[in-house]
Amino acid sequence: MLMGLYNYWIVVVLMMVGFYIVIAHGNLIKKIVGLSIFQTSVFIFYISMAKVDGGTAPILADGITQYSNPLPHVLILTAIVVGIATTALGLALAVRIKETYGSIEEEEIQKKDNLDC
Amino acid sequence: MTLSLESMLQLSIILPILTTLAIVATGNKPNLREAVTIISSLILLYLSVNLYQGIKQGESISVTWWPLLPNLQISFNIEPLGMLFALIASFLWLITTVYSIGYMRHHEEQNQTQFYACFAIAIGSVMGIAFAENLFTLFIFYETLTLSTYPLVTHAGTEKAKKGGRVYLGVLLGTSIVFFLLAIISTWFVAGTLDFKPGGIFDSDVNTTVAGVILVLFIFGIGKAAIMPFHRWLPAAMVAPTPVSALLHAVAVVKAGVFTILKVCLFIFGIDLLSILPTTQFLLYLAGASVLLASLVAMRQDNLKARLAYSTISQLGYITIGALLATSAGVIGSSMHIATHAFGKITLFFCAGAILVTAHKSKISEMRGLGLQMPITMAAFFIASLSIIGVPPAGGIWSKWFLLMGTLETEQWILMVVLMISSLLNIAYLLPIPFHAFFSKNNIPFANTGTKIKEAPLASLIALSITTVGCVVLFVYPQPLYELAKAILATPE
Amino acid sequence: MLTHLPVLQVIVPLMAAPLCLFLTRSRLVWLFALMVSGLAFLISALLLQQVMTSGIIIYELGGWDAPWGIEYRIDHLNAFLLLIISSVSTVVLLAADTSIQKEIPAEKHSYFYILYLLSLAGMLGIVATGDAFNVFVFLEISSLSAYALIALGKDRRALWAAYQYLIMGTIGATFILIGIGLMYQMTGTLNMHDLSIRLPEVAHTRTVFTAFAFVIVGICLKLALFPLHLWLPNAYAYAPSIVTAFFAATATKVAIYLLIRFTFSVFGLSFSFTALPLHILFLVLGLSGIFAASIAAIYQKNVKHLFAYSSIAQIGYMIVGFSVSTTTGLMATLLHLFNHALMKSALFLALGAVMYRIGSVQLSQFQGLGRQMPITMAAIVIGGLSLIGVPLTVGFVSKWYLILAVIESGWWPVALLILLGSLLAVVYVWRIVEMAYFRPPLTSNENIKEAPFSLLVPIWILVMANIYFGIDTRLSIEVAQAASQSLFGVNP
Amino acid sequence: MESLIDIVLLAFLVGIAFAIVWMKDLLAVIMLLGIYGLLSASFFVAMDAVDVAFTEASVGAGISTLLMLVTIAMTGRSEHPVRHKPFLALAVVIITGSLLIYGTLDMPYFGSAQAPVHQHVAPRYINDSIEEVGVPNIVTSVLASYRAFDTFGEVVVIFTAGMGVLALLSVVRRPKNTTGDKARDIAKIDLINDSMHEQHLVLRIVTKMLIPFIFLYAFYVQFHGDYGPGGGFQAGVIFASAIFLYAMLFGMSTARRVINQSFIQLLAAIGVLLYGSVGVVSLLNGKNFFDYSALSVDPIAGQHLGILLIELGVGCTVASVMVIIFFSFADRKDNGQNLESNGIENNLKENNKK
Repeated sequence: MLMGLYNYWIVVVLMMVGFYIVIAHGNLIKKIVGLSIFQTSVFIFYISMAKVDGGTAPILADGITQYSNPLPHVLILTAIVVGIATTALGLALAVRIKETYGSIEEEEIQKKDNLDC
Repeated sequence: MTLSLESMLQLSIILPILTTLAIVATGNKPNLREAVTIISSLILLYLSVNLYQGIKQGESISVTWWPLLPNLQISFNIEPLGMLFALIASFLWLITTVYSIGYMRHHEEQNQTQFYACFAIAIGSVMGIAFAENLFTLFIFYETLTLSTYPLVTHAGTEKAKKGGRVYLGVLLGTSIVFFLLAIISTWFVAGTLDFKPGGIFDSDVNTTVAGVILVLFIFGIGKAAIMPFHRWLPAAMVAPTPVSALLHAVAVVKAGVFTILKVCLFIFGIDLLSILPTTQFLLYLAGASVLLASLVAMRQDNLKARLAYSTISQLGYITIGALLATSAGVIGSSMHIATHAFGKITLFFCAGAILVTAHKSKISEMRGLGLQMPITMAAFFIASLSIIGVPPAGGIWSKWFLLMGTLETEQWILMVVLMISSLLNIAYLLPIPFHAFFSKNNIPFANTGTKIKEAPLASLIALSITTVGCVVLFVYPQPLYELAKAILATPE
Repeated sequence: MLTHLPVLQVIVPLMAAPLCLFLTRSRLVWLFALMVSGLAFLISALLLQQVMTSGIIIYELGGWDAPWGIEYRIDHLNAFLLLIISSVSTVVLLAADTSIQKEIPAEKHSYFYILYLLSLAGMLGIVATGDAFNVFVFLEISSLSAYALIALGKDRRALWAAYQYLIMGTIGATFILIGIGLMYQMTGTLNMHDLSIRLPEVAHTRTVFTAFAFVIVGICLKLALFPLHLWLPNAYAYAPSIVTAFFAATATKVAIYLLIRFTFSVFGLSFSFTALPLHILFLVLGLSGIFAASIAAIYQKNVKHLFAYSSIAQIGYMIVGFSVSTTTGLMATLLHLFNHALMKSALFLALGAVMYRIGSVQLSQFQGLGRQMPITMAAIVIGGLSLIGVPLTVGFVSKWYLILAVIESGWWPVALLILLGSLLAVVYVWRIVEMAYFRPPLTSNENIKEAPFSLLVPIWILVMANIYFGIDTRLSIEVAQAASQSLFGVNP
Repeated sequence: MESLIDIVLLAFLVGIAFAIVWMKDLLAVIMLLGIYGLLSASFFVAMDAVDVAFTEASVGAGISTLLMLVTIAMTGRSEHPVRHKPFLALAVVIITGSLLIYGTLDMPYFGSAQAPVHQHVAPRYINDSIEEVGVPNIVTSVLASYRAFDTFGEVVVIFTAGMGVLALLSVVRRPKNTTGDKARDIAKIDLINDSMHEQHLVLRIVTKMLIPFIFLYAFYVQFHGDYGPGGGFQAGVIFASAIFLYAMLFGMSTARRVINQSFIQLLAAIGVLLYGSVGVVSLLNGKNFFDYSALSVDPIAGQHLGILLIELGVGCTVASVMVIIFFSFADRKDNGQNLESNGIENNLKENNKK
């Protein structure tokens, strides 16, 4: 069991580290970094499940019978693109927030918002 | 022009709404606008009388519109109780219109167009309530009535009007949404139908606890009947212009409330089921308490309209008691009381309004000696008071008589005593007003004006005279009213 | 072409979005977007009609049969949602040209329409698809465009709200992605229909349970279900009015759709409601949402905030209907889905008109507006009445079914609580009414006139729809009933 | 051996992730994130996911690091310490994590050929795709044909991000850009160019030589995706990175002169439209959307053509959106500095001092 699930457990730890950074840190850039780690870890999880012992990359070639599952690869290709799209947008927002609020720390922004109200 | 009775029925609901549009369209020309109002109220009265003739000849008149929800139609059917209510309402709308023209012009109120428009919608809703064939239809018009009268209540647009409107809407909308709607949906769930049927719609083996709870929900939910503790809206609504108060108290709102209670008791539960429900007795005492307490509070009010408002609460209790007694005498008494109280109370409010616009007085303590200045008004006030108290020569005595009979039949001694005491209290809080107006010459605040007669505007005066005559006619010639009331129970099963 | 309707439904707005870049003038872009949205509306109406007459429509993209390819699977539920989204979008777009003149700088107008169309296409795609991973992709299209659209708001707080929404939304989407991954791992398939066949075999495993939990939590984040609603009020309050009107009517609805789709169709009713105590969980969350959000709404100073909180409360009603999990309960949820879309789009659009004239939607600015903008205020009042659930408006219809569903299940106290919740709606709606009708106009607002015609028309189309569907309920009830019954496996 | 690599890589990843939690210097955090991306790309290679590894390396380690660096140049590079106690966050994370661990307990073991994922759906791709699609790279045939619609969605996502960034960051160009101003701009650019020549002469010359090769490589990846790892997405990123390199060394203004803003926007749109129109053509030929067999008499030839076209669309959109995003950020940065420190000249002086 240890060897069979070891990969997944590490992946869970990675995911949770990313998740923790997102919810616990106040710096907007750091949050996006956390989101990146969170998502990348999910990618690792998908790719792990596609692996077959003794398999090779799913590019057809003579003399190879065992291929890893190509479907998760396809899904994750898409997901990576989604990830970079989100990151780009998030960073753009952070830049604008810095310009208008003068800070990228959650607490300070909240404080300024409360003053506005 | 020969209209079928069915189309008359539909017309009597649609007409007021069309009137509203016409009023809005003619809003810039007051004369035209008021002519529209009067003409349409005349037509409405004509329609009601015709329908009444039809009913008397034993025709059954019913119309179904479209289903709002599956198996829940908006449909109408005329039975004697509804007819009675519709007749009173359409007649008094005409009178109130006449009265308010005098009142509003004299008082130079703003937004008169809005006033007349909402007034017309309110009457349309009342017609819908009166003719509703099922509880669902009734509920819809019940709510439109609440909403259309809200702008009337807050007509003045002042801070006080806002607060009054808040209570008005809060209580009426609140009770109807929380209790009434729940009661209706529960009934729908338990009985599978919401049609009004003589003898009720619940199965004979229905769980009496459930039915009892539903009954309580109904009585609480119908906030328009102003049973304590949900009576606060009535005094709060006194910020409205007087014609509105008259409408609320005598014609539309409170009568819609007690009418609904009667309908529910007779045609949803049925007399037989009602008498065995475990909660009926509790509700009877609650209504009794409402009668007595409201009378006591009324005595302490110096503002005339407030006193009349509490008097209304107390009188509504009578009607509720009559409905809950579940005997024929009680039912007859209740339905007759709807009529007699309507005439009596509307006269009283007309008088209060007349006093306000002419002498600018609203406090009872300031009305001493006013009888010399406004003899006709105060005389009308006197007669109407008699009707409310239940003394000849005014119609109130008949309905009170039947109510007492009802309590006797069912041996509800406590309630009988309550009714008696309350009548005594009525005397105590109503009669001193005309008495002081005519006979307290010593302490006249009008000394400088002398005894010069300065009566209310003519239109108002005519209106209040007609209703006063109505009170007397109901005493002298109560036969048609009695017949109609008796027919309610005689409807073929 | 009729057989290709399912894909056209999504493709038309999706491909129209890049085309907008070829148009130079913003007025042209608007007309084009409006046309496209109208076309989508037409397609959805045809689709609904097809589904109602001939049942489920399956469309295989790329000609590959499912589960190898991606399929679109249109049943009553999807068709209903497609209609709601595309119709609201069209009416709201009608007002866009005028409204954004004052809220978005001119050089960003074409981006606005592009993002709007993308968001529309994203939502339509989520609803139409029968493939779990495809849901994720389109979810991201609609979310990304939503973040950007919200950030276009005038106030700087719009940026902060958009950022918070981005974080919460991405967490939610990632949770859903994890859930889909776990499901895939246990079944080897991504097709929803195929999943529903293969999941029961492995339903007892802890992995499937975890997958279910992650999908549900992820959706609830998107749904703004209390207590995961924190991103919603600011996002709605500071977004441009048009965006708010569109999203308030559609975005959370799509999430509710996903919730229903996953619990009923993919995991199956018996699994969903036994694996997690969804009955009681959603009942409690729904009710607390109703009360907490309604009470919060009462204390708001900004009317957009007020209605945003009200939206959270209304989501509570839908969730209560869902938690009953009977045909009537689900029907109530679906009806409310439709009805709430009508109410909220009307209300937020009317607020857009106020914004257009006054430049603010603070409650204090509403003083005396009843006289100055009578037609707009009348729309707000009617929308508010609908929100309360007054008869002859759509709000009454859904409330009726909700109470009926609750009583059918014997949850009497819940019925009472739901009705008490409506009372809170009376309070917050009436605060606006009193402000508008019982105060003299502010001196600074003396010259305020009624909103322009181009705003009033769409507002009143929606208001009339509120009344029309409250009086003639055949269409909405028939569809909701058919959808609900088909989810329960009863043949309508 | 394989599992050893696996274990080492994962251990590295965990180490880096934790380091990121503690690091306060955002520059270091971002560099670590880049390494994280690179390591996970290596891990993907070990997992036989070469296409994914390629993409992750170019995106996770490349583009996103670059974007973050540009961002912190504008927002500042230090993070404030977390003041409030993170117990709630910790609790949420622990609960979520435990649930996931609980979920792993019934999972098929890692690498097991008996796992459902290898039994259902996937076998058809592996066994039949060569007859049905005719492309050796199974990932490409799934991506571009079986699940072409997902990929279309992906292109639209990236297009959406581009539009979103533009809507947020696009700098208003002043309309008073008269000829005189233009001349001044050109003069300014020349000024920068001169200074750059003095500073980064080697870099510039090397870059100039490199860029054609990068483009060539991009084209190779673009058109070789059928046979080996690669495809439109990776190619687009590589293509864009060549342009980044140019922009970084020759300055934004020069790059702007080469690549026109509205042109690049249209290019992004054209990519999406090209992709979509392949589907539309199959619709018009009476087949389902994205059914490439409708494109040619021979279904396999149709598949080839379809895949070629959509990969081209992907490449086109990805490259142009990447450029759009990078340019928007970089423009914003220049603009911000304009506001803060009286224009480029000041920067130049600073640079010269160094």
